[in-house]
Amino acid sequence: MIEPGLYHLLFISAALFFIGVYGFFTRRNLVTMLMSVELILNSVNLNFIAFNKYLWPNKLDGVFFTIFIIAIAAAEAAVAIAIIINLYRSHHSIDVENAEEMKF
Amino acid sequence: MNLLLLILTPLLTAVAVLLMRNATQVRWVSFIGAAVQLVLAFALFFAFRNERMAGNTAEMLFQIQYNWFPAWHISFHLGVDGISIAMILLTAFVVIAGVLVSWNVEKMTKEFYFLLILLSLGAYGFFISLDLFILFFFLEIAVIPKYLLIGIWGSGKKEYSANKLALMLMGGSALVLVGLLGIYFNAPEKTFDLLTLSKSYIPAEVQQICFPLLFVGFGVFTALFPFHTWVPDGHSSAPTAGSMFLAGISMKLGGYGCLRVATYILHDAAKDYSTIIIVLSVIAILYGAFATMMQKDLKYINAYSSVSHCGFVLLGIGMMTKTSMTGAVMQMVSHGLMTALFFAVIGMIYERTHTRQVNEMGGLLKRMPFIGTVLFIVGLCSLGLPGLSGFVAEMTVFMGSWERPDTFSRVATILSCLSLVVTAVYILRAITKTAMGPLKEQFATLTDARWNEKLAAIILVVGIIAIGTAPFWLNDLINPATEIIKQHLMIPTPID
Amino acid sequence: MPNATYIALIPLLPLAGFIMLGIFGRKYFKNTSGIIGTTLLLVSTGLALYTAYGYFFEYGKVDGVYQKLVPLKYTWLEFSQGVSIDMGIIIDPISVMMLVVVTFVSLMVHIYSLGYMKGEERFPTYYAFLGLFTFSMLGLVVSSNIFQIYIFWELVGVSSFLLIGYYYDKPSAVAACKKAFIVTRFADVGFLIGILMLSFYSGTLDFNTLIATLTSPESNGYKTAAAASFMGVSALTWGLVLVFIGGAGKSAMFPLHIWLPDAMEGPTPVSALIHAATMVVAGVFLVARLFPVFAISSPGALSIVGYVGAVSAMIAAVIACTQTDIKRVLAYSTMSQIGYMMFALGVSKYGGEEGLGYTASMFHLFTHAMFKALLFLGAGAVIHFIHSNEMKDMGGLRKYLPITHITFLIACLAIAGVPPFAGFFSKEEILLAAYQHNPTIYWIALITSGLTAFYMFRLYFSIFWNKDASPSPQGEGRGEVHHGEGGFAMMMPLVLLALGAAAAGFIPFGHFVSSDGKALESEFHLQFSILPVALGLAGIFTAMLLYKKQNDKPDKIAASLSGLYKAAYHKFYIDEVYLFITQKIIFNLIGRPAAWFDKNVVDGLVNLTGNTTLKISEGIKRIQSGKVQQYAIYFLAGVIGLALLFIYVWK
Amino acid sequence: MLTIMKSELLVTAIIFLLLFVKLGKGMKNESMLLLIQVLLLLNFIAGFFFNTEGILFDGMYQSTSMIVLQKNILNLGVYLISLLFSSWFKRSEHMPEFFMLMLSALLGMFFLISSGNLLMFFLALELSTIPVAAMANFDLDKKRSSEAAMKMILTSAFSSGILLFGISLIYGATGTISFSELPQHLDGTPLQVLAFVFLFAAFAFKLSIVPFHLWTADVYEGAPMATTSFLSVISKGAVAFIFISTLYKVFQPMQGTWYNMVMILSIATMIIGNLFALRQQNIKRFLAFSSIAQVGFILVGISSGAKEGLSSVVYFILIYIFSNLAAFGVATAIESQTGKENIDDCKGLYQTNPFLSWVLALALFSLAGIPPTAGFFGKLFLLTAGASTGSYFFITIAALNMIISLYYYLRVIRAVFMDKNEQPVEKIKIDLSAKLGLTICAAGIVLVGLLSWIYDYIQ
Repeated sequence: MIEPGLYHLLFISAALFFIGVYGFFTRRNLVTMLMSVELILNSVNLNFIAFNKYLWPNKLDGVFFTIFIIAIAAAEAAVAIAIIINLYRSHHSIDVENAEEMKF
Repeated sequence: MNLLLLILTPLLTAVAVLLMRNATQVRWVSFIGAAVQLVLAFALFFAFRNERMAGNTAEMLFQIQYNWFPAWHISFHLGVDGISIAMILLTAFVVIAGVLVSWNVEKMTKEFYFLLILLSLGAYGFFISLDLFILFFFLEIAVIPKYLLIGIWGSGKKEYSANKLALMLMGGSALVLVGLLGIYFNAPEKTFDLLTLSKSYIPAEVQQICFPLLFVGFGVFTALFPFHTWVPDGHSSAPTAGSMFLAGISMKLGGYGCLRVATYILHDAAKDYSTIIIVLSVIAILYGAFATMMQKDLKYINAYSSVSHCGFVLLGIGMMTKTSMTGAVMQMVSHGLMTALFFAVIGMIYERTHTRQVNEMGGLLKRMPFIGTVLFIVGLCSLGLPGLSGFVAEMTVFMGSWERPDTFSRVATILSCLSLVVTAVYILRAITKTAMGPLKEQFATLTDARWNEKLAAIILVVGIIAIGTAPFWLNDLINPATEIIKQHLMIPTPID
Repeated sequence: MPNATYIALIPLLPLAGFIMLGIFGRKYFKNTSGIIGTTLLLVSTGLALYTAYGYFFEYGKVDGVYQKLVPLKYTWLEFSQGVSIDMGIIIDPISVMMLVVVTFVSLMVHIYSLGYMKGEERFPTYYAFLGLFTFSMLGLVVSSNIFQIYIFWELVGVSSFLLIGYYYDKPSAVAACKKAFIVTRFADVGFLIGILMLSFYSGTLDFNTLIATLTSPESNGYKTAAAASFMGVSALTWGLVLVFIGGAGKSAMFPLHIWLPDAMEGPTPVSALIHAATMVVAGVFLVARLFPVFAISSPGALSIVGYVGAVSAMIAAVIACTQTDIKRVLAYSTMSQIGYMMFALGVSKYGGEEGLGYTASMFHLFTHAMFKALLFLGAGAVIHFIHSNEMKDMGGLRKYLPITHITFLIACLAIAGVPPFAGFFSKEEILLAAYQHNPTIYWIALITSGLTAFYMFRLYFSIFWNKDASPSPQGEGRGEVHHGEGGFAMMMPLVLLALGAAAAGFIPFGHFVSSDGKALESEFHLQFSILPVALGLAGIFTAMLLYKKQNDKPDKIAASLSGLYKAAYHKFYIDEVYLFITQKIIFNLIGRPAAWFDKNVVDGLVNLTGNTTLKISEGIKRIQSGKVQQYAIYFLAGVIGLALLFIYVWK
Repeated sequence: MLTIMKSELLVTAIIFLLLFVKLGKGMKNESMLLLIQVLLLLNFIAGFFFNTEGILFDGMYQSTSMIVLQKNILNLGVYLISLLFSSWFKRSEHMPEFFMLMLSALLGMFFLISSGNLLMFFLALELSTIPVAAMANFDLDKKRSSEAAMKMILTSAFSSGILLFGISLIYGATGTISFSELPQHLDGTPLQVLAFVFLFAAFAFKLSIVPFHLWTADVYEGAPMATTSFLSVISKGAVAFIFISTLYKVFQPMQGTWYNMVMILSIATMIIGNLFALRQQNIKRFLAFSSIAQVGFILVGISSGAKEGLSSVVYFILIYIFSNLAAFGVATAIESQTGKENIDDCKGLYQTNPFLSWVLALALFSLAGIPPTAGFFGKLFLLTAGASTGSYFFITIAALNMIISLYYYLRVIRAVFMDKNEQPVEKIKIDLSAKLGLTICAAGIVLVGLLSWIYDYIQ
């Protein structure tokens, strides 16, 4: 059982980031896409924590940043959900491919 | 004499035009405005002569300078020398004639005159500005009015022509802009001031880049081959006054720019490029002439002949001897008056016969002796008849070009001399088919020119004859200025 | 020293007439314009004669040599130091002589036209144009500056254009005036380039200086000019030849003569003035003006002048024998006579006895002006009477037109070179000069003179004798339409000119006009002039046999040498050649392609740019797919692309 | 402290005032709108007084005279919006909320401009983005509106994800997030470049620089006109300002890198924006692409990397606010009267509405950079600033792009002035405030250029 180092964490966060990106690209359900974005944000959080712990342990910038990100993410999600609900009202579906009226 | 007057008069006229109630007021206001311009131009001319008589040898007279955007070293710097005066006189003549000719424009009269006046404003500003930035400013001011004039009051495929004109001219000015920036940043001191730049050293490689940009940029305005293609379409679909302004004033902006900006400031590069310029202009001269020979539409004939005639301007500049450059300026003035008059006459004819096809006309001299006579005069002027302005200008260009002793320029000169014959061919064809021959019965009831048309024609004819019979005053006006440019160029003086 | 002002008035009065009648004529001087023009010209004729008298007998001669005086000269347009167009007056034998000729003939024509052109709708315009022409011609002859002469050269060209096209609603007239202008214009370009070359080498445009520079072998302009050679010929010769091309164009020398016959579309008095007496000899005058340069510095160019003249004289004479339009016959005879003058100059040398040709040429110019103008005016009277130019419509008119008949006869005798009429003396001198210097040309000239006599009398007989004068194509009643010969106004000039044609020969011309200004004794060799006179008479008798009585001999002969006859009748197909060159070659091979190129290539490129831009913009619109996920993909792609670019490629 | 944060405090005050008024009910839209307009006007005027420079919260917040000026320019823009779209505001029943959202977004931008620290920057950026997404959805009953909002929120969430990832990397590489300390630690290692690219992408997204621009057109088209104009003018301006200060100050050490990046993207942006604009029929979409092209020009100015670059960009933004708002104002006038928002619907507009037509013409000429309108000067100074680095190829491309843009601007001019139309738009009644707004814009378009002291003031 080895002690997890910076690189393990960075690897995980990178993985999370790309999973999130992948989800955002492929999912057709708006809420799922939103969740994928959350994944991305979380990978960022992981980054901050890791950097803070392993590289710059004497300053707490990273930790604070993380806290703010979580808060903002919540706000963003709230507005996004509202918009999605409204979209559901008008389009009767939350499938991203039904909302491609405007193009070119 | 305060040069601001030259800018303020059109400006106030334009404003006044906008305030007028009905068309008649508009016409009269703009006529008065144009008349004032003419008076001012002459006042300026005489003031200038007196200054020179009094021995004032300063390069530019009546200079005024205000700070404008000091951060960019831009200053509102005005001043005139002989060349500018010549062009200003030309503008004044064409403007008043244009105003008179378009007397019976009924559609959106107010806007029409507003745009005309705006155009003249641009021209005046361009000719008197000694700061490259404001020069460029006025150059571009003059573009959009043309677009609207053609697009709204034009005929034929007007949208297409208007677009083509606006875009090509804009393209030209875009090149000019880049060239100007190049000069601005590479001059020893950052400045747009023409006089300073002309005296300061600009690195050779910069000149090599900037000169073509500037020359082609301005060349587009003055129908430099192969960038002339807006000319035929633009002129042919413009309203009469529009074509007059286009060919009479706007094309001269280019020539003036080529001489005053490109050749004057970047004189080292100018010498290196003179061969190319000469080749292009000779092509323009002959090719334009031959292309004209094939045209059936009077406006196209005059437009293509403009390409040929403006070729002489560029040839004169390209030859870069004092005489040839003087000739170039003279040709600008002469061609301006002449082609404006030609378009005016064509407009009068078209308004009566409702056709511009030479083959459909004939014998018009019988029904409209005045218009017919003017048509003869302008035609003969165009084919370079002594006693009319065209001859003087072209001969000066030839003499100047011949001063260059090398075989190449000799051949170029001879080739361009040949265009005189071709010109005679197409001009006579046009005139004889239109005015002479048996009168077609459908024209049996046509009427001669009205007072405004007569006045317009007479004003321009007077100008043409004044230059043609007494060229020395124009020559004395222009020579000192070209002399200075020549000294900048320092081309080996001809052996004589 | 002469008084410049009244010499200047000689050309300026007609100009005043032109301006006045041109602007106000059709309004105020509808009928009086003729009188005005004539009076003005009368004054300047008087002044011209006065000048001539003054020059020849008072101040002109300084110790035995006639001077080149320049009483008036001001700078009109200065190109560069020393090179400037001056408007000036030069007074020397030839210019004075020309002043007299031009004003006199022009006056005759003015008077004649009072009768001939009466009742024309554009009567004032006609006189205005006459004034313009007279002004330009006078300005031309007194030019002190080679560019000034070019200016007036163009002006006479245009006034002839206007006068030929006087009947502007007649398509043939329109075509003719166009042709005349363009052909001469073409020649003028040669002239212009010649001027450019000469002025470049001599460093001046002023005649006196120019001649001085180019004739003094040690002057540096001369050296460079002689040294600089192109295609093995010295630049000076090129310059002179080019100038001569200009002259040839105006003087209708072969092969630039094609415009002259057509020019007969103009009113007959105009043909008399412009296309017989004055303008067409401008070319001769030009060569005479530059004669020292030709003779001293470039004999080659001068011999070209000689041969061109001789050939033209010959060809014109042959063609003239076959034409049936009387004015055309006269036109070709004009061409032939000018040919004489040209080759007279061509065979001449500069100075002394050698310069006989020069004197002869000028002399012939003088006499020719008289009798040729007379011929034309006579022909005018005939046409005026019979309303046709065709010989076949005429005949036996001597009963109806007695005065015309006599004067015409005198003129014919003069041109045929029958002593003691004017033509005889001048032609003798020419032949003598040719005989002395150039046998080939002499023989050509001799044959030509025979032909001349023949075709002139062919003309004379078929107009006034031939078939008896009873009903003519115009049918009866023409007598009532025109009371005889058209009144005093038309007869008076005929008589005056006839006197000139008869008597002018007795003027001791060599005393006044010679190549170097010194008096030249033209002695008279009887034995020499036997042959030409005999030939002349022979020609006359042949003509009499063939044409005095109506018969079919002429057709027989024509048939017998049909090939030559046809060729000559069709003017040796020169017009057709020109037509081919202009129409087929210039228009189809240069004009059309140029127009096409402009329309499709140059313009095409511009449009192409526009359309391509639009096409591209249409093509790439799919990028904006409206799929939010694709947007994100582009986003990430952009990020990664930039990252790679700037981390690995563009450090 | 108070005067340093004056602008923020004022805006906050207005927001709360609106909140209370809204809760207080019983106020009609018209009077409410009037109140708002007055408040905003006061806010704008106040912007000229009591300006103090300073730094707060240990460098998280900074204020300089230039920053104050920038904020005030944005104030002006918001005030104009409140004038121009009055007819639409009066109709919508949630008008106060709209203003609250808009003002909070504005507040966010203020903090954005004066942020001195990546954390502050991030917060401000989100604050300036999220409300706009809500604003985009304000035509609740329109399908397009919600689609636009959806696209906006999702893409911006994604981009903020990327941004944050970049920030985290920077933090990892340098250990600091404060603008003042970063330059010392930056030395262009690959990791930093990567981080910078992420950051840059976020900016590019907000400025809608190719290839991060794709959301722009759809959102502009779908969102209500007021939102669109706010997006295209105000938020662009704000981001451009902070973008410049970040590049010039923070990433100073990496200038070589970002100069090339800016150049490439600027060329791409101009070309793509123009090419797309050529084809558009819908005015909003058309203006969207044209504004993308404009951003390309702004980048030219930015690329100079010197003081001129900054001032010319600020100057251009000012002009751009006038021109673009004027265009949107005319468009909304037509749209609110006739419900048409296509270029072809404007055919023959001049016959019936000369005033609107002239304003539109002025606006478009200014956007195309035709003298004597201010746009000419703006564009010219941008180009001049760009040329100071001496890459003429770049400048030539920019100059040639002006031609393409001229082509499509002229398309509208042509429709308005030249094309015949049997039933042109009938005479449009414009209420007073809109007229006032349009007049202000027109005056601005004409005068800002000719009066050179304005530019000097910015400097």
